[in-house]
This record gives sequence, C-alpha cells and structure tokens, in this order.
Amino acid sequence: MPSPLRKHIPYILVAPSLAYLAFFISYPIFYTFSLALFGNPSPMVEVMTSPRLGEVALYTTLIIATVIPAQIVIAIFASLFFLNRFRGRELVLYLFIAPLAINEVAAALIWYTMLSSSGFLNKLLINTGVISAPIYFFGYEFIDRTLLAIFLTEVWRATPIVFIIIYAGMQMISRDYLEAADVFGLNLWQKLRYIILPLIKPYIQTALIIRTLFALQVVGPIFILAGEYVRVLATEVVYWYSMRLNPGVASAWALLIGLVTLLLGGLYIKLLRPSAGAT
Amino acid sequence: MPSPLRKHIPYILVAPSLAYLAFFISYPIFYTFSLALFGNPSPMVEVMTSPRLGEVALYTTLIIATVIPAQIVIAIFASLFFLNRFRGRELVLYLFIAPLAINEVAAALIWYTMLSSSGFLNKLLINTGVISAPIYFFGYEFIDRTLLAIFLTEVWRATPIVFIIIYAGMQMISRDYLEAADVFGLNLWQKLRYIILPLIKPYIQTALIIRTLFALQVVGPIFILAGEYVRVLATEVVYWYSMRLNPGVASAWALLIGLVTLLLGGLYIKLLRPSAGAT
Amino acid sequence: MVKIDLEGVSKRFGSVIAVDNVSLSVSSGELFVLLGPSGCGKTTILRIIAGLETPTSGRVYFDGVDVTDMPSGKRGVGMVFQSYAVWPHMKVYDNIALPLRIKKLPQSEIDARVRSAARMLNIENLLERYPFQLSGGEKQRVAVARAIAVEPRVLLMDEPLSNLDALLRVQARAEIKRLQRELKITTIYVTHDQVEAMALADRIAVMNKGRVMQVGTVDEVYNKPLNRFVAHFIGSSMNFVEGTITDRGVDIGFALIPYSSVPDELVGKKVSVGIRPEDIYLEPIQGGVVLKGRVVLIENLASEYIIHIDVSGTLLRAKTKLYPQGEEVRLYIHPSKVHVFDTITENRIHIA
Amino acid sequence: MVKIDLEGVSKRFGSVIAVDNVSLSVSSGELFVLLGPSGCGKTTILRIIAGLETPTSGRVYFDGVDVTDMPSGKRGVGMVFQSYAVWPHMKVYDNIALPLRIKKLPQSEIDARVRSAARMLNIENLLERYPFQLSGGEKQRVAVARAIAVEPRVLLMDEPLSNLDALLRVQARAEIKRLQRELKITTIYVTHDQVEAMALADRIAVMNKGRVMQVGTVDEVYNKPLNRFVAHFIGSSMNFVEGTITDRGVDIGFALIPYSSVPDELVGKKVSVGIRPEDIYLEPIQGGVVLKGRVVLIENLASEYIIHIDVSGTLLRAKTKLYPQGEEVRLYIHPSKVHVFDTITENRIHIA
Repeated sequence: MPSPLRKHIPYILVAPSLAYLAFFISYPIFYTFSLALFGNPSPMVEVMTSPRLGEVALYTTLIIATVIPAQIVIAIFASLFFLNRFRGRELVLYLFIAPLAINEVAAALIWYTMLSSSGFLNKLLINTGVISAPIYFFGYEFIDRTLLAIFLTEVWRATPIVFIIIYAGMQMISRDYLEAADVFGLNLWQKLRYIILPLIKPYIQTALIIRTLFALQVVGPIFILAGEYVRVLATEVVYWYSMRLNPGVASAWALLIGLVTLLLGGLYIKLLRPSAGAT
Repeated sequence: MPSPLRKHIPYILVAPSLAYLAFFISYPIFYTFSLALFGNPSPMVEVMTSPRLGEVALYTTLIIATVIPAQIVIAIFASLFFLNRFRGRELVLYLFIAPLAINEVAAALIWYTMLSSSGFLNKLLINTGVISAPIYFFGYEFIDRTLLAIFLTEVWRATPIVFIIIYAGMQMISRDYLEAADVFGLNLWQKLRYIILPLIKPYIQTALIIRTLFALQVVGPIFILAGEYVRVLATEVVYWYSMRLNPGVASAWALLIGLVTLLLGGLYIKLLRPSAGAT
Repeated sequence: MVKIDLEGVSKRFGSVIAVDNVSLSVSSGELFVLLGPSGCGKTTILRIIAGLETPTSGRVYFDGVDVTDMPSGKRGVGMVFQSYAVWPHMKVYDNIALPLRIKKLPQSEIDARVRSAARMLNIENLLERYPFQLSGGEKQRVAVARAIAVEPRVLLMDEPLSNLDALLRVQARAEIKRLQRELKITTIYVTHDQVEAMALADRIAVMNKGRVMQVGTVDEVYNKPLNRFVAHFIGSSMNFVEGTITDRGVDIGFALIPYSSVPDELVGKKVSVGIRPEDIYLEPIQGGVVLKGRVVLIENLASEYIIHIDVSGTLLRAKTKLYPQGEEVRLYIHPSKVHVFDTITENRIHIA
Repeated sequence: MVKIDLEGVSKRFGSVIAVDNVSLSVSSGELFVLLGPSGCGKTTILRIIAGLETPTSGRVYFDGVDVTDMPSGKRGVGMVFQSYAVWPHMKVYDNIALPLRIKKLPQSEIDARVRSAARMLNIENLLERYPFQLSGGEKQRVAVARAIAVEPRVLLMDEPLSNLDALLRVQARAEIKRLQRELKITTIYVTHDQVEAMALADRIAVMNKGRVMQVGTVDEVYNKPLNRFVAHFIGSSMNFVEGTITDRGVDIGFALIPYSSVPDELVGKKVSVGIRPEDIYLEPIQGGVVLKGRVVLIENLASEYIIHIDVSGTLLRAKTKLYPQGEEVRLYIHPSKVHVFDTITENRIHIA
C-alpha cells in the first residue's frame, strides 16, 4: 500500500468522530455564544451593567475563596495521614471519600436538616445547655450564617475529590526523596515545606482548576440552603432561564462562568508553575 | 527518642484528622441512615412497597443502561482518534472536553432550548422541508422523546469525563505492546480486540463506576427536561424532601441510591476483573 | 533466509537527525550487530528495518525487493523488544500463538509451532503462566520464542539482554548465538554493550551520532579501529595520550614510540595515541618501549589487577596479572599495539 | 571516623525474612562492600544502618554506642541512593546546601562546604543547574557531593553506579575509591556487581537470602570461597561438575583430580567440583590434569576467547587467549585451582 494512503487511514477511520465533534459538541456551544451576545440590547451588555453583578461577584468570590483553600489544606493533611500504613486504613479511607457518593442536592438537604432551627445541632447545643435559644442559620437576616452553612456543605461534599487528586500526587513522590530528607535530618514540617509541597504543586494546581470549575457550577445546594438571597453566577443562569424566561441573559451569565473559569485556570497555571524538573 | 514513642507520632499528629472524620463525615451519614430506617412505619418499608418504585426503577435503569454504554463506546473511539498526532490535535481535544466546563443545569437548558417546539432543530427541519409540523420532545405524551432528550443531554455533558479516564488508560499502554502487535501482523481491529480492550479493562471499570455513581445522582437536568413525569431515584429524594416535606422517605430513597451504587460497583468489579498481570 | 540492504537511509525527528545517510549490507544467515552508545541511532535503524518507522530518505531492500513502504506486519520479521513486550494479559501460550492465529493457520499447525518454539527456548513448562509470574530471563525467552514461532525471514533483536543481571546475560548470549547458528535466520542485533557485541557477532557495525563508524569482524574493529571513537568504544576503555609524529616515530612527551617508515608528509602532525590497558605490561617484552611511573591506585579484580599509574603527570591504566612491587614501576608497550589517530579528524593513521 | 557493629540483626517484612541474624564489624575508615544478588538483604542492612528501617531484633552500634533507635537524621550518616534521590525541584547548589541549612550552619560555612564538595566531585560548573539538566553520571556526583558535604561519620552507598553505562561505571568506581582513600570516611557500599565489589573493597561481605555467606578480602573470597554460592557469585561464572571423593582424589567421571592426602572420612562423599573458566588451559601446565573435549561454540572477545567445550557430555567454559586449533581439544586444569564443595551442605571441603 503506498505510503501517502497509509498516512491518511487514521483520518478516514475517524471521520465519524469529527462529525460528532462538529455537530454534537460545537453547535450547542456556539448557540450559547450567539444567544448571549446578539440581541438588542445585547444580553451580555445588560448583564455587565446590571446592579446584580456586584452582589453576584461578591458571593461567588466569597464562597470560592473560602471553600477551596479549606479543601486544599484539609486534603494535604489527610493525604499525609493516609500515607502512613495503619490497621483499618482502607476502611477509614473509604469513609473519608464516602460523601462523593452522595448527590449534591441530597448533601445540601442533609446539612439543611442538621442545621435547621429544630435540627440536630440546635437540639444538641440546647440539651447540653450551651445555648438556650436555637441558632438560626437560614433566612435573609442570617446571611452570614447561611454562608457558613454553604461553606460546611461544600467542604463536606467536595473535599474528597481534592483529596483524591492530592493524595495521588503524594503517592507519586518517590520514596527516595523523602528518605533522603530523613537521612539528612529534615523533620516532618521541613519535609512538608521543602520537599512535599514543591513536588505536589502540579497536583495542587489540578485540584484548584477542577474545584474552581465545579464550584462555579454549583446551583442545587445554594438554592436549597439560601433560596434566592445568596446569588452566585450559576444560580443566575437558572434564575434568568427558568424564572424570568430570558434565555439570552441566562446564556450571558453562563458565558461569564466560562470566562471566569478560563481566567482563574490561566492564573493558577501561571502562579503555580511547577518547579523546573519536578515530575 | 525511644522507639515506641516514635511509632506513635504519626497518630498523635493526625488526631485532628480523625476527629474531623468522626464528626464531620460520619455523623451526617449515620444521621441519614437513622432517618431512613426508623419511624413507624419505617420510611424504608414505605418506599419498598410504594407503587412508584417500579416506575422509578424502570426509568433509572433505562437511562443508565443507554447513556453509559454509549459514552464508553464514544470515549473509546475518541481515544483511538486522539492517540494519533495531528495538527491542531490539542485544540480539538479541548473542544471535545469543553462540555465539562458547563453546569449540568445549564447543559439541560441548552438542550431544552434547542429541542423545544420552536427551537433550532425544529426550525432547521421545517425550513429544509423535512417535516411540516414541529416535533414535540417534551410533555407527558411524548415521554419516549423526552427520554431521548435526556439521553442526548447526558451523553453530551458527561462523555468527556469518561473520555478522560479511557484516554488516560490508553496512554498508559506501553507503545511496545502495540508495536509488537504491528510487527506480528495485527490490523487495527485485531489490535483493539486482542490488545487494547483487554489492557484498558481497569479503566473501563473505573469509568463505569464513576459514571454510574454520578448518573444515579442527576437531578437538575431531569427536572428541567421532564418536569415531574420521568421519575428516577435521585429526583425522588428531592421530591419527597422539598415538595412532600418528608425527610424520612427522602432519606430512604437516598439510601437506595447508595445501595444501588454499591451493588453496581461490586458487579462491575466482578465482571471486569482485570486480566491477570495487566497493569 | 534473506539478505538485507540499506541504501542511504536517513531519519529525522523534527530537527534531530537520528540516522544520517546509512548504507549497510547484511548477508543472508548472518548475525549482524549494531553497536553504539544510547542515542546513536542503532535502534532507529532496527525499527526502520522492522517497518515501525518510515525513513525520511533512502530505501530498504529484502533480497533486492524494496520494502521501504511495506507495512511491518507484511515483512515477515520477528522482533524481540528491549522491554520484551510480552502482552501482559495473555498466557505465554497465547502470546506465542496470537501472531499465528492472526495468520489463520490451522489449529494443529499453531499448536505444533508454539510447542516447538517453546522446546527450543526451554520454556515448555511455562506455557500456562502469565507474564507477571515470570522472571526477566523467562520473559526474554518467551519474547524470543514468539519471534521465531512466526518463522520469520529476519530476526530483529533490540537489546534483548539489557534487563537481565550479569550472570544470566552471559549465559543467555551464548544461547542466542547457538540458536541463531542452528536456525540460520538473518539476525540483526542491537546493543550498547561491546562485550556482548563481540561475543555474538559475525560482523559488527559500530555507530555514533547517527552514522556508521566502522563495519567489520570482531578482530577488525578491535585490532584496527578506523577512528578514535571505535577505539574508545571497543575493548576496555583505552588510554589516550597526545603526541606528535616525528621522522623517527611518535613523540608522546615522556617517550618516543619508534616506527621505521614514517612518510614525510606525516611528520609534525598532532596525533592522539591510544593504548589499551591490556597492552601495557609490567614486565619486559620484546621490542617494547619502556616508561617509568608511580602507582596511584590498584583495583584488585582477583584474576587480574587494574593499575592506575602516573607517568610524568599523565594517568595510564594497565590491566595485568602481576601485582606491582613497590610504588615506582616500569611499563612496557609495543609499537604494534599502539593506535595513532589524527587529533583533528580523529581518523586512524596507518603507520608502522 | 567510626567503627560500626551489627549484632544479630534480623528484619522481617510480614512473613518474609529479609535479614537473618547478621553480625558484622566494619572497621574505622574501611571501605566495606555488601555484595549479593537482588533480594539478598544487602540494601535492608544498609537501610538499618542508615536508620531508615528498624531491625526486628538485634542492635546496631556506632563506636560502641547503641544507635538502633536513633532517628536517621541524628546519626551523622551521609547516603547516596541508587536512584540518587537528588531533589528534582532544587538546583544542584540547593540540593547540597539544604541539609546544611537545616543544621542552621552560618551562611558562609554552608557556601564553603558546598563549594568544597563540588570541587572534590568536579561539579563546580553544575551548581546552578536543575537535576533534569544533568546526565546520570552528573547526578551521581551531585548525590555523592551532598552526602560528603554534611561531613558524615559514615558514608552509605546503595548501588550508586548501577544506573550508569559501562564505560562511565569503570571510571566512577575508581573515583569513588580515590575519594574514599582521601577522606578516610568509614564507607559501606552495596552492590550486586562482583567486579565492582572487588575493584572497590577493602573487605567484602557476600550475602545470600538474608545471610552473610563469607566476609573477607578480595583474594580470600576469590581463592577460598567458603561455599558453592560464593564460588558461583564471585568471578566469571564457574563451571560445576558432580563428582565423588575417592582415596586418590576427586573422581569427576571423565577424569580424576588427584589429591595426595585425602582424609579417610571423606572417601565416598558426593561433591560439586567448581572450576573457573580462567583456570582451564588449552596448553599443557605443570602438574595439570588433562581432559579431552570438542569445541561447540567460541565467543570472541578480541582480547580473549570464551570457548564452550563438550567434555563427555558435560559443557565446560574456558577463558583463554589461545584460539583452539580444530574441533578436538585437550584441556588442562590444576588440582590447586579446583574448588570442592559438599553436594548437600554446599560448604567448601578443604582437600589438598
């Protein structure tokens, strides 16, 4: 068979894949773009000048800037913990990542129930005499506490995925690097600072990117825990689409999510450039 | 420092992790169990004898049994495609996994808009003269087509994650195994059947487990595309909790999701036992 | 059994030239070794012959037939990979049988061939094992069995012994040599180990930086290395001393190595002089040049010593069975065992 | 410089006994080599001395002080890992400096020590490079520099040359030997390569299956191996022939190796007779026993030949500089170069 034909075989065989890509993936994406940008006035312009933008930016930033760092720190310490071989390690590990198996909406419902005025936490605190009246977490007046509830729910639900990434990263560190550190007298904290953290940088980066991506898309838990009074980018999409029946503005918010994702992704890649040669 | 004390240092250092595990992870899980099992009548018994169970089982099975195989097949062919080095490969690859960056609810809204009676698809088909009246995808009378819409949305939205897993698996196959196949005269299909598929079995298994886990938790898209008339396990949780205000029955459905997940996970592990020595 | 010819074969990867205009002829039934350091292009040449790479330019012929664009599977080659590439999910039997099944041979023929190959490699008792149950040496035998079971016209081996430990390597290389003698398949063997190359080869091609430096028998490349690279790479690592050609021989500063018939045009040329450690003696030899030196280090290898000697500031290594008596020693070298290379071109200068 | 003693050290991993009741004494300033095949426990012993493993039983002493439970970082050891373990995210300078910074040495002292170690290993021009920019040989030097910069009481080396190619390995081992002679640090060196072990060692401990088989100088382990394992492992792989002790010597079927004073109680014992390839001659030697055989394979290593000879059905390998004339050859062996081992216990039988 002549060489040029052989070279084209892979392309011929995968023509269906390309068609799939073009129609099935690209079309819906461009459709969203056109909905968001074109119109009179352009929905995108509408969104960028709307008074809701500031509020949305505030809550989105607040949630992401507290939840994600907390998850990374917890995941790093949990990974250090699970690197030790101990009895029952596997069981504890499965327990730790169990929340992965629970739907985000169900997770929010569980925490809503636990933190509600007649929920477990208040009962416990009242029965032990720590407080005399229930603490209210939900409602427009208690927006700080609602944010705390969102924080707890998100940390509970999504830390396992961060943990899995960072744990994988730590397992990839050659044992020799750590043993060399032991031989040369580094203690646990010095090992963490000088050896482990620099070496898992690429994994922290991956975790940050994935978590930011998903955190920007959380809708269900926020609606459940905060109804309409904590507005973030993702809830705006649903709000404008389903309640205000305005696909244009909804698409514009969706596009904003995409832009913010790309922006933060780029930022992480720039800031957490893996140290030369660390692999 | 005497040896026994040194051995316990890791445990002492990680006591906070254990406390975190016990209170933050375990408690909410056990809480759900108790809500689901205890009561008079036990919500679990109520669910297992309810007439909705059959319907829920049917639709849940139908969606999972069509969506996931389709995703695996698409992911395998896409991975074969992306193993070829060609110009612009990276760009096409990013485009292919782009739907990952789109919220499940937003994805459902996009497809709802495209498939609605006045949406893009119907306009296209009418304008090109293929049909004269719009095809209705949504509404109780068109439940088959609604299921098709759910299928399309889920395949669009979640195939990238399956692709990433299977592509990673294919990249792990030593080039030598494939080149040995070339030297010894295996063609592309023989390579796929005798070498590639057996070697990526563990990755197919992982993809199946992860996808089943997540597919069982999809709520938003089904509510958006099918309102209340396609009932699956996950939507029942929300329905009983939010609309019927019955946390017990909601917890029982949630527990069922957990059980089905474990059951299917075990089944995959049993059926797709990696071939001896394949690593 | 097939004759293989490479005509002006080059291969570029991006801006890297892996193989640079190589022409070679491998005779029918010969065991031909491609020897060189890593990155010298020897494996790329093997892969081009196997059909796993397409050359950027040049042609490959099997018995005069141009196979440059023929797919690998059609060429009738058997290949043993460095990693063995024994498919991990199949039993040994299936590893050997799969290429035969693909050819749609009758079941009885397949079984006969698998068992015959297994018998030849002494792995009949391993046929029902999975690769992960095998040692490195056993995997290597399976890989060889798979390659010969297809009854190839050409057998290609890419460093098949490099993952074995030293003792096993010495045994396995003798087995490969015996097997090749028996089957008489044209065999091309790639290695970076010069001892292995010498032990196995009918002929050796010594390669460096994508080019063939010298093709010849073991004695040719060892006794008459055509350039400094071959001299350095073959045999235990050579001592090199800078010198100048005079009308009476080669002046290496601390001694004159006498040659009777030095052509006039060579006089004054700067040269590198190579002397193998085994050609430096601690006892007088006939016609030998004497050097005086001081012992700085002795490596005792039990059956011989490697003695590091400082001769007027130059460090020479001598391999000898004699243990030096005292620090100050006399060394003897014979002019016929001295290799002279042009310092600039690094090519051998024939001088006697 | 410190003296190291191991007293009845054992280490189990689950049900596997990696080290089995090993007692050793390493003298102050000595270069002591632990030699054995992979899995023999040599690395585990090194790691126990380093403090990276705690022995299941037994004690480790540095100059008489029990350090068994002392954390690794407090022992004052420098270690060179097989993988080098040069931290990939730090420049060479920082790799060498970090252990000194941890000790809170003044900046000027750190800089002086880094530069002095770099000078000794000839890597001063690499200090600003990252490890991925280094070759294997350069990484190995960095690892050694890091280990000596901490001015250790003991230097531990775990197969530091096993990832280098053959030529470099031969050079690097001479450098390590010279460096150790100069610094006089007590050094324990682990390797599976018997040539490397012999070239380097003041004394060698030959290990197998977690036990020490023999401790001695190069000449002791080569000339008087205490058991069949040591005989097989040291030197080029030995020929073994089964035989029986008679009152006149050892009967190996096709020949009688004569000994004058055979103790009566040994007569009739089944023995394994070991003869090194380099102790089989193709030309007559004084007091030699003659064997007749047929050449089956010749490996030409240029400076010598390995000749495979069939002697009445037994295959012997001879290493010689003579090329055999014709297929039928006579072989000569000397009774003093024949090693006799009890077939059952595999221990050496002293016989003359």
